[in-house]
Amino acid sequence: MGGDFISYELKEFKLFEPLFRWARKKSIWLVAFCTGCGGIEMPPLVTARYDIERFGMMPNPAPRMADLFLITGYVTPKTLKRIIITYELMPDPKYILAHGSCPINGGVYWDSYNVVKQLDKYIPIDVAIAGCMPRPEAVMDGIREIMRKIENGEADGWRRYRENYEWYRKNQDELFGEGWRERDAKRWLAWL
Amino acid sequence: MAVTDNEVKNKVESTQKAPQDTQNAKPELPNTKEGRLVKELLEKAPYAEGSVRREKRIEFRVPAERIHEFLEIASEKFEMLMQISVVDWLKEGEFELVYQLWSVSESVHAFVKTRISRENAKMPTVMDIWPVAETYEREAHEFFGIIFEGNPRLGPFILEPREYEKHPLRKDFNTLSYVKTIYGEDFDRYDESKTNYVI
Amino acid sequence: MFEWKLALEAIGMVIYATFMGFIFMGIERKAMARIQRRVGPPIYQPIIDTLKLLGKKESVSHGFIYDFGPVFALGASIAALLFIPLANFQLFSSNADLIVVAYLLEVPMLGIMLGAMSSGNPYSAVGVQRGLLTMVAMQLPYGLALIAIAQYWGTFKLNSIVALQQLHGWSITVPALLLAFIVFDIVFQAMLGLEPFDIITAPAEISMGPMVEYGGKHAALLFTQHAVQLFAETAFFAVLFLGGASNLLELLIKQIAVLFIAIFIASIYPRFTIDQAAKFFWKWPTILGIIAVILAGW
Amino acid sequence: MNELMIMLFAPLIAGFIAWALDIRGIREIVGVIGAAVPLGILVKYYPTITSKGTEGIVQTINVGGFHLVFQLNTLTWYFAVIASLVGVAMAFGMASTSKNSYEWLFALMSYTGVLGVFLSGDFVGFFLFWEIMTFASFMMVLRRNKHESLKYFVLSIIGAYAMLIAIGLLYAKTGTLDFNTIRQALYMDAMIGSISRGEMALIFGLFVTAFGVKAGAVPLHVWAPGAYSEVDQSYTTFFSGALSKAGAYGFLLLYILMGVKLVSALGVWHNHMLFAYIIAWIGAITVVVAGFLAVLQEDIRKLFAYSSVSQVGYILLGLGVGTPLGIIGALFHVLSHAVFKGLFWLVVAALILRTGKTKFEDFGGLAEKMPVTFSMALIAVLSLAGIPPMAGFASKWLLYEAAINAHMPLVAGAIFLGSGLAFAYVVRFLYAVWFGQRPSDLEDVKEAPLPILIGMAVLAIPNIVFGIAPGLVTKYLNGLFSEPVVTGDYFKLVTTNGTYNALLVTILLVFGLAVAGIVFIYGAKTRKVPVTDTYQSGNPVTEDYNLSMRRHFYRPLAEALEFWLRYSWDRFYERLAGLAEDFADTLREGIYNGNVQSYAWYLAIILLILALWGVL
Repeated sequence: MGGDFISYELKEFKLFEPLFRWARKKSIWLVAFCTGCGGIEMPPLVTARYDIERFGMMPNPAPRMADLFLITGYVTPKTLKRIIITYELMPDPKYILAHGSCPINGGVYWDSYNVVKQLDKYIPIDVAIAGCMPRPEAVMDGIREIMRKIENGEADGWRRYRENYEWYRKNQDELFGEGWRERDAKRWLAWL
Repeated sequence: MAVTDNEVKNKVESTQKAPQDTQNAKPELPNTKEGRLVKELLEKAPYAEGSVRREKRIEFRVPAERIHEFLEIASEKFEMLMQISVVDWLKEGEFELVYQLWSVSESVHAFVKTRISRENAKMPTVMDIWPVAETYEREAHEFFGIIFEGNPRLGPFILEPREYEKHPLRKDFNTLSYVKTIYGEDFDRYDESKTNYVI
Repeated sequence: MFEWKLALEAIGMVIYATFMGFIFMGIERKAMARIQRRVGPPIYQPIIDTLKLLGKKESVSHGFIYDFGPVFALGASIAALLFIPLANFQLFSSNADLIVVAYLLEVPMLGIMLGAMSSGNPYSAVGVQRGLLTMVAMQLPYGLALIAIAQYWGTFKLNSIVALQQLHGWSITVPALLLAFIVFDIVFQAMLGLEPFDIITAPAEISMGPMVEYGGKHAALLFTQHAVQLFAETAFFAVLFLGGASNLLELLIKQIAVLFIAIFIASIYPRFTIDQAAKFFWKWPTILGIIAVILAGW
Repeated sequence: MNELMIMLFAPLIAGFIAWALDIRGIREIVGVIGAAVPLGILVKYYPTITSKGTEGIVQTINVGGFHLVFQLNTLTWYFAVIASLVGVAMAFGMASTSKNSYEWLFALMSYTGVLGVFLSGDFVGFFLFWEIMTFASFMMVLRRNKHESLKYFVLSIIGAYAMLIAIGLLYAKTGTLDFNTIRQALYMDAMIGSISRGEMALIFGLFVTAFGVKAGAVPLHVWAPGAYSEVDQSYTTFFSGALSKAGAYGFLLLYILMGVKLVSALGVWHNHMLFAYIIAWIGAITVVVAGFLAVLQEDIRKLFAYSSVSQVGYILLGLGVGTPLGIIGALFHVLSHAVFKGLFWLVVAALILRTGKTKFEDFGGLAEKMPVTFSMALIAVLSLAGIPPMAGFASKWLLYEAAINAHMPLVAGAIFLGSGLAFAYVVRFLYAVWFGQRPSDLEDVKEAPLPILIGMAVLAIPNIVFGIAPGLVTKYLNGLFSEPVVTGDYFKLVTTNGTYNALLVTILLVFGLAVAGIVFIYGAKTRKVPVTDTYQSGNPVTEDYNLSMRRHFYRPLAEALEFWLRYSWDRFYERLAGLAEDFADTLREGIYNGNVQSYAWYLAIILLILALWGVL
């Protein structure tokens, strides 16, 4: 996976870049993938009271079409495997919004054997919002923050992930052990 | 869910223990539906002690070697086995297994408790009464290391391969040192002693 | 020999149709939001979405057929559009008739299926299966409605149907064709993949159905195709039942009216499962269609 | 004039030579030449046929007291060319798939049989070649599967006897066996009415069963799936491509010989000719029933067998409409079906030759391994599904026009449903065989051998050529009728109230593809991704997962239809066969019980009856 990934040259459309940035800002699609305890905070966002669709945002179940990945709450190693795979499936300008303190330093489960202490080691986080679990207003504030970053080009989590992919890959393999994808897939084969 | 049960049981257990020791005679049972149920079961199983905690909630304390027999008797009335939760009494060196039963007909909740020693804890399986017990026993085995004879699939269940056979929910499992070995340098809380946690 | 005027007209009409198609999709999302008392996205939101998808810096492909699918679908939609008489632009409609346009409107389905199948994703396989079954189920009522029209007006040419409707009044004024109108409206709901029949891309069940593997510019192609298809199908509906139009504005009003019927039905009904949809299509719409056909032939 | 004879018997002679020589290399060459000779001669006759009008060339030979007449006019030339085109493709196909000379002998014998059926001008030759054709195809099926061949044999025998009785009745009434004289006699008889209505209905019924068996109309289609799939698949190209057309030709013969008489005898119902209306409804039911059965099949050969039965249903439907436009639509569909179905059967032959598998669940992901066969299959798929630039659509369009103009709406509805089903089972074939995950044992599959690819090319080119320029066929078919039915130039079909400009549709499709291609190239660079890199809701995926749904692809449809699927024609015929056997057993115990006295008694009784009848 890593080999050809780096040599890919980014086709920078200089002329249309401001137009695309505006379009990316105005239409962010969420991956419908809720990790941890914050998942239940997502539905209020699409209801009549908060309605993120005003900003052109739409929950989208397919990662291939999505841009924003909401990490809502603590991340266990098992979920982190799914997050990494889904994140790598998403096409390129992609952003991550982390909820609460658990993704930053393990939060309440700081000493639990089963929670990833620092998510930023494994996937690049663009914006982190406070609150255990943040209310929809806080999530909307986070989304506005992401929009501001996209507008002036700071939201470059995906570029960081691509440029130092080796480092991220090393941390992941360190946590899960080398070749964890095949091993995990073989383990699930018994169930199919 | 095992973790939360643990604290709740501790507090309830300690408060409830005090009054029972004072009147060592059998506490008289209120003649409500629950009381009659307990009386009925106690006649069939004299070795057990039963009490009514509150409306819709009754408790039994059964010695470990007679647990299977008692559960067979209880299963006529209590059709569903809701959960097998385990309490780790480190100081007394015992595990306390709580079989939570639910009777659909009388809509009453029964807690059947037994005590077994912590070292190489062994229990007969109850899969022959309630097949669903297989999952609860696998979980109890994975997190506490209790071996249930007769359960065919006691092996790895939910946890990551790294934590197999480590039985992480035991009281003597030192999570702090384990986490330090795995997450190493980015684990930034340095206070060793467990008394004053720094969050 | 090559009529430049016709060529320019055609290209202009394709651009106009794509733009209006996106606006229709925007209206669709906005109306559904307003019905749920939400503010809803701006009308031109689909244009922004397509721009964003086109602006993606990377797009994944599962082989030649995977790329060929959406391209073929968009091509077929554009071809279908150019055979429908749009208001005062006759374009190429003198060279094709009812049956050719009806089939050309179904060809994009094959393009999407081709692409979805070659992506090797189980969700898209289930989406393809459901899409085909819906298409099979709706084929009979769809055919019966078209036959009723062809039989009543006695001709297949679309522009002569429009002319006859200008003379004798719209198709829906005729009782037989009113039944055909109802049948075609139900089938129209399934062709657009709107609520009661959106089994094809059931968002919760099989994450976007056939489109699950499409990202970046492939998804942009599919969005443009859906826009052109929406415009073409609403125009086809207006031409057949609401008597065509003398100018584009009148056509636009009729198209939006037809769209709102579909939106109102879509925002009320839950989703059918696939065999319920098949049974439903072969029960009521087919019976109505048979009655319409017999009445039209009388 | 003996070229007619050369053309007729060339395949048979080539078959014998190939069977006698039985050397791997030479046998194929002889077979291919034998198959190509008729096509060559027929093409040579094209100018004479188009210039001479409908009565064409007549050749008479008398063999053993029988006076056989062979005629080559516009209609018979059309059918003969289609049969020989499919025959050549079959020969190329068999060059790579047939293992022994036994199959060459009987394949080419059935080829002669079909040509004989089309060219014969009188009932003697017609029946003779009809039997050769049936016998040869029965021997092909017999070699592989006894049960299926028995089923095919019994039904063909029923058809043959029905035709024999009908010919006998006609001979009794008209005194001749030659087609032209019968036509005049029945034409005259339409006014006089000497043949009663009941007799005419009986003759019509017998002919319908005879030709219905060969064409595979619904009640009599039971043999088709078994026979088509139990034979070497490249022979099925000819079996379903040309032999089923003999049945359709038979129905057309009914129109030519006794059309007027049937109308006067059986009358008219809601201004449709009653006998034509019956044929139309047989066709419609065949289209729908065989279409639904084809969609639910698990075996690749069974799917295309039922699809062939369904497509022949279209032809019967076209003939049943009765108007000149309907007949032209049916004849065009004869050509397009022979071409795209032949292509499908060659693709299936290549698949079975290379993978040795026939069930859908064993296939998968062959698009990369057999690219040429895949592109041929794609052409066939587009044509069968009726996608505008292909021949399949042109013929289907004509059928729609005819059915709706003739005020037969429900029959047109059956065409709509049938084409929807065709679309469904064709895409199912595409998905199950060419896309999705490749099972591990298909890794070393190579491309199909060259001869069969040539055969596919022979059948793919007409698909595209007649798709883009359908006028070629309709202009030729207009010759059948006095005034041209389908006007318009080579690329545009103009009927009384509908037009279809095939070239313009193709140009606009290309224009649309160009616009979409520009949008596609404009986007970011694409990165090829292996099959394992798919969204499986986050789970890691490896090669040995089976991610593609190849079994029971249309289970929901089966659930929606389970009320109708309880009844099956096969079980009905099995029970019928069982009844017949029991009856025969009881008869055997009863009469032939072996003791001589009862035989003596039977003799006495028969003599007594004859005496009373006054014969003695």
